[in-house]
Amino acid sequence: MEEKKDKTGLLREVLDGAAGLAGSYAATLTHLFRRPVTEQYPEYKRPMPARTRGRIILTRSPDGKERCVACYLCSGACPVNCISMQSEEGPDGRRRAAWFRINFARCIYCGLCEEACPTLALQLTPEFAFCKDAIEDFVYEKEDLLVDHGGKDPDYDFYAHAGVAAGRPKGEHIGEDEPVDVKSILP
Amino acid sequence: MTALGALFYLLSAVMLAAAGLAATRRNPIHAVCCAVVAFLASAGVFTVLGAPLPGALQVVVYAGAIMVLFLFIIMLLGLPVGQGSVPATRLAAPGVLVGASLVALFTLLIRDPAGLTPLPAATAAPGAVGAVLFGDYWLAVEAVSILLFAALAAVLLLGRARRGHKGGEPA
Amino acid sequence: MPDLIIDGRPVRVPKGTPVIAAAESLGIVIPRFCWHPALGAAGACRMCAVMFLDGPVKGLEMSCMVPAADGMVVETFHPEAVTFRRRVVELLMANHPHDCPVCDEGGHCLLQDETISGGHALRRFPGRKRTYLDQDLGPFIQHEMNRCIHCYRCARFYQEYCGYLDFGPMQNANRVYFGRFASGPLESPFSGNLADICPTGTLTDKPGRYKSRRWDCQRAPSVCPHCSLGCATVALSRYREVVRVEARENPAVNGHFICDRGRYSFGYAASAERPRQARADGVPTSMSTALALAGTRLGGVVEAFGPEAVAVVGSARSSLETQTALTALARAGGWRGPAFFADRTEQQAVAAALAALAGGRARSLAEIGQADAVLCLGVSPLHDAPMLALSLRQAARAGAVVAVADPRPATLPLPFTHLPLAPDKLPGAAALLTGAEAADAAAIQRALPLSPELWPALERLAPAFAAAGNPVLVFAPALAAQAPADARFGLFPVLCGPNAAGAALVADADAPACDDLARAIEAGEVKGLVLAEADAAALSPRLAAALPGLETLVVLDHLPTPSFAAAKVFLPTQTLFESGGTLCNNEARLQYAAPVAPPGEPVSRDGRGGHPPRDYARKLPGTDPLPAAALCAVLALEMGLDMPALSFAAFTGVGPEDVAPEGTRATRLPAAPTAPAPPSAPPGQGLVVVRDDALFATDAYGRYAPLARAQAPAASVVRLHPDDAAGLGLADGEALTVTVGDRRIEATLAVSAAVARGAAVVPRLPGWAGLPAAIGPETLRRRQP
Amino acid sequence: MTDILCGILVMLARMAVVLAVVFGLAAYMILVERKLLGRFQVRYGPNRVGLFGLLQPIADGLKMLLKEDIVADGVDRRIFLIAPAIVAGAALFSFAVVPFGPTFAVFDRPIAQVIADTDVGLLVIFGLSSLAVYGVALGGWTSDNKYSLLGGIRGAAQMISYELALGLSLVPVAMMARSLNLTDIVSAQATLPFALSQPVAFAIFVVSALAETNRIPFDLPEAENELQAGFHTEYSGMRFALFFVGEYVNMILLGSVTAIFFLGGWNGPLLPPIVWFGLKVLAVPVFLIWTRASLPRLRYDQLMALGWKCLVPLGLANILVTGALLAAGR
Repeated sequence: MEEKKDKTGLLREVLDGAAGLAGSYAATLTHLFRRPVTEQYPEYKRPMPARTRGRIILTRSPDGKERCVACYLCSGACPVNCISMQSEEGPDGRRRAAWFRINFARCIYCGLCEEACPTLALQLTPEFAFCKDAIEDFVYEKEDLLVDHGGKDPDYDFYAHAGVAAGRPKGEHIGEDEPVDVKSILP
Repeated sequence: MTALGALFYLLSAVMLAAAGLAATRRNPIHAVCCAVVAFLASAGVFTVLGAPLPGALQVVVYAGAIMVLFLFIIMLLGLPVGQGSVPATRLAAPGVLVGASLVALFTLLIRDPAGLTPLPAATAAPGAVGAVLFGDYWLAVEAVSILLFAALAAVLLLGRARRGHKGGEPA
Repeated sequence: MPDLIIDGRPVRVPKGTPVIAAAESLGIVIPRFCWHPALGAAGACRMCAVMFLDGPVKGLEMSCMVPAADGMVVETFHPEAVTFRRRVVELLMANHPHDCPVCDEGGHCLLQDETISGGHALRRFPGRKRTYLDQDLGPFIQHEMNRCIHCYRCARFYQEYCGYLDFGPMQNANRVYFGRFASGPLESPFSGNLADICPTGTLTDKPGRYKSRRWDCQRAPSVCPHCSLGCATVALSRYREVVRVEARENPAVNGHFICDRGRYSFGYAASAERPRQARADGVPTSMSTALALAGTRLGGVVEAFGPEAVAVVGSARSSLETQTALTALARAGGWRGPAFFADRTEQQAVAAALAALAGGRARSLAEIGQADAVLCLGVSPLHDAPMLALSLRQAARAGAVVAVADPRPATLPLPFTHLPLAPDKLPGAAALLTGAEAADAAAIQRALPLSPELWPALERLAPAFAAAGNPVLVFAPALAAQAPADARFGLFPVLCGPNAAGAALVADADAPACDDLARAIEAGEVKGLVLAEADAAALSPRLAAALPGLETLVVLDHLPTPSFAAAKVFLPTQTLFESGGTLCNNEARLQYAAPVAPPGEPVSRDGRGGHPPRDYARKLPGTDPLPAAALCAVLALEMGLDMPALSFAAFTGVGPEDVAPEGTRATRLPAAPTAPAPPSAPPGQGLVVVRDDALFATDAYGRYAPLARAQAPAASVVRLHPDDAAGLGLADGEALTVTVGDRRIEATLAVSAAVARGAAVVPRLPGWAGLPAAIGPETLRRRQP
Repeated sequence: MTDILCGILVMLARMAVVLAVVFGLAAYMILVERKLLGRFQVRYGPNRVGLFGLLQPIADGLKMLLKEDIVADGVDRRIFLIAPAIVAGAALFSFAVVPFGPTFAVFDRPIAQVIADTDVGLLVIFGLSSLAVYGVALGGWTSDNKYSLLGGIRGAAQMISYELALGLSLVPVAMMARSLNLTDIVSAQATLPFALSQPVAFAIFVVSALAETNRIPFDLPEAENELQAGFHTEYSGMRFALFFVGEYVNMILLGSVTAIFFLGGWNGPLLPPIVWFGLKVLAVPVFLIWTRASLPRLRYDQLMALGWKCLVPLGLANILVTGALLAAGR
């Protein structure tokens, strides 16, 4: 199959090869004088974007109450089954988590739980470096997850929109009419 | 005994021991290693005797090239490693033959008064050797090199012919 | 038989089938909210719109309202239909609250499914949402009226299908409200089904509120063990606890629904009182130790007194597998038993009732719904077998004549005739109505001389029954002899216990009953007893009293019964939810209940309400119990007995592999034994004791289910006819002291003309089991303040 | 007697100096390589241990010393233990004949800046470099691991092949210097380094020497993405370090030898001879590191083709031309 190369072809090949070699040497040489792109991590911590997917928190609504209603959507969405919980009715009639557990040793920080969360309770924070000596310590309970602020969206209040009477009576949520008087005969 | 003399005997002893081990090891790798040691020791002997050039050549050619090829072939073949040393019975006939010839040789050496006279210091400077090799013996050297080249070509040809015959890739 | 084409696929359906059902028979599920196979069409939700391309109907029509007809060509995914349905969803969502996360229906909500599949994600309607105030509908149903889409399923089920009127629609136009006139518990014993049929979260299951999402539950088909009907259920379990029981469709038995007793009595399996650890002489120990001890003790008895000194007692609540294993164990050891029934009469009665079913005379619940005359003889439908009442309701809706001849007061959600007759009068009444005797006025007066108020009713009923083409006799086993020879009559026995029929099939014809064993214990012939999933106190007070005379009592159970407390060696067993099992219902239908809950202490109790322990290396608590059948096998091994490999196929003719999903009738029924003697009038002046079930907490399992027990009346009630009350000098509502053996029970008296003369109706509770067959004034006394 | 004692002392001192310098250089050559590679790849390289990572070699050495020396099951123990020593030993022995500068006098006593000034220095270096292959081949064979064996076989074949080209590239040097003594070869380049008068030989030498050191682009015996780590897959701790140190000592040796054979040794203007020599010696490893950063690994058949079809014929032709020119010039 090999074609017989004429003299100029061979020469061209040699020159091309030499140019290719020289090109790669030149490329590395120019790199030598460039400023390294490495970030000196522990001394310099890059400010992470707010939407970076790190440690998970449970936030609170503007009135300071727990946002999480333990609806199981995050645990349903979690591809690695690292979220488990038990819902219950709280003293104020709101649905809440009796316990809420995230196993960060299993979590892959995919953010699907955050996307699934209908009350904006569960949020991923930019905090990504939280090492532990024992793997059991990565199991975070509700006490460890709950923070005292609203996270990325501090103004949202699920119970101001929901039609269920927990905290405020029927008809006083955003965009609601007065309750129907079922015994009235007025048209 | 001078220090060089002591070194000579030491190296000779190592050479003999290594050669003996090389002949009796069943594990071919071990045998090759022992042979290499023997070659190195012989190179040392040459150097001690004031002839560094043969010593260096011994290392370059035998220890450095030929035995590496041996090793290479053995590794490539993956020969099974035998146990212990070679049984005496199988080597009896050649052993007896070699022993007898050695005895005959030493007898001749000792019987012959010329064998007992000390040899003059070898002239093994590189330039002198080169002059002798390519001056006095150029014909023999060239003849040998042509012979080796012919052998090489023949081996190549034979190897190719056989592969082609087997229906492998066309030559 | 119309032929039509739906989505390019031809299908032939019975005449009158709506197109939506025809599509479903092809596996094409047309979206729907208001249509339900049991309730029929209402055309309220407009969701099932499909395009009719050809045939007698053309254009966009509701598939539930159009009966299938020849030549129809239907396209369910026609663009116009899809757009229509999408807009319907948007309209339905206009007033729907934004509360899916806190709604228990989320995850199995029809409205949610259709909203998502319709792609409705953004609210375009700018107006305000209509709201309603909710009502407290009692302990079973949570009301959240804002979520309602006005499909009318609840009202149609509650009022039309069940016949109760305290819940229904109110107001008009855009303000229609489904509820009661005032807050209060729902009266219907079938109210739990509202949670099943409501397509949104308006009516949800209150006991299961906020417990779990559907997708997190382990689900398996199960069989209801709370009466002898064997309704099909689905059990849902999560975190090692059954959290909900739902109706499963079984067209031959319960249709689509179950009663509240079957739905809310599951709590016994995860109850805190449930014994989960083996005990030796009352001291908790390991299962292996207890098994070894049981083997040693029973072996000692056998060695000292011979194998005849050991007896086995089973019960009508064990599965066929357990009953078979007990039989195999008794046979292997040469022991007495197993005894499943209180006395020989009862066993013969159940066997006779089953024997009467031979020859294709057995009727299923569904077939009762199609009967044109039903006589309940000695059966109070709502309490003995609640789902029977729903079938009777369907029969009555179709115009059937229903009569209940029973000494207990009866209420049914349908027009019926109650004949309050004492047990000894029942055979006579049955003979009149089933045509065994001529039923003219004279004969009626002769048969029931002391009940003139019943004569007109009987005179009216007798010709109706005589003219009926498809009458059914529902009877208690004690009245098996009254099964008419007339082949028109279908037969439907109602037994006591979920697997009473299985026990009658498994038991030998000459097997000892509990009373026989009690006599043997008293005589010193029996020294060791194996009591498997049976409460001696409830089964036979005489046996319970004889238990201290035993040398060894080995109890296998999962309920904290009095027998558990008396056990020398206790071995915990698994429940039907955990081990699964086959039950044989009253019509000899074998049904398999699959295991659903993993054994072990529920996570909720393990974590004491908070988060469960994080010690992942430990053994799960409460996982000792084994299936009773397995325990029998280990016990046999422990004692070196060679237990025969016995399958219940040997007794029923149906093997485990032959049990179909909708159940399979046993093919080997008992050969007709000597029918039990009909109940006779008590000697002397005593009142006949008639035991009555309540809806909740009188069945063997319900007594130990916290939720069911909470629904039981606070005080026990004794019911008497006004004449009898006057005879005893007692007035309605008086506090009574009832003497049972050497104990005194407090009760209140209820006087009603719906009680038969000469009968005292007492609750069927273990404490009352010791009452004699007839009682007098020395037993019923006014309580001294 | 005093003479002999002095001679021995001087000899020992020279050996000590050479060993210390070579080991120190080898250790820091590792650091230099890592730093340089880092910068070639626009990153920092080691900078955690000490100022600019200057203590990194010490940390590495400590780590290697303290690590467990694992001898896997199924290995030929004696050979397994010796193999790394052969690699490092052969490289170190070569420094015996390497001159670092011209002979100078202390107390009228001529002190050669070489441990053993032999007439056949070129051949000794050549021979010792050919022994290094035993370390690679035996280490690979004895590890009882198919990847190691493949690495060993590749190493043996590659080093035998390129030894020939190496030898052929040195023949013109010896011809032009008319000696095999390294000091003589350096003196012969007093006016013009052989790199300029023998460019073809220089090129062949550089390529084949690169191949002899088993470095990228000729690191087929340890090709990570095919053979894990090739012949030293099974080695750990100090024995692995010996392979490693051997490679870097080899790089320095290669620098020394290149300086002597082709770059004019210590000859140079202005600066003292030893400084010139040091600069030339260090230039070669830096070039090797640069090459490692720049070139991809060859395929095995490309390696063999380059050696046998390109370098060997070129070397033979070069000898012929050189001989002819020398004969003509005589």
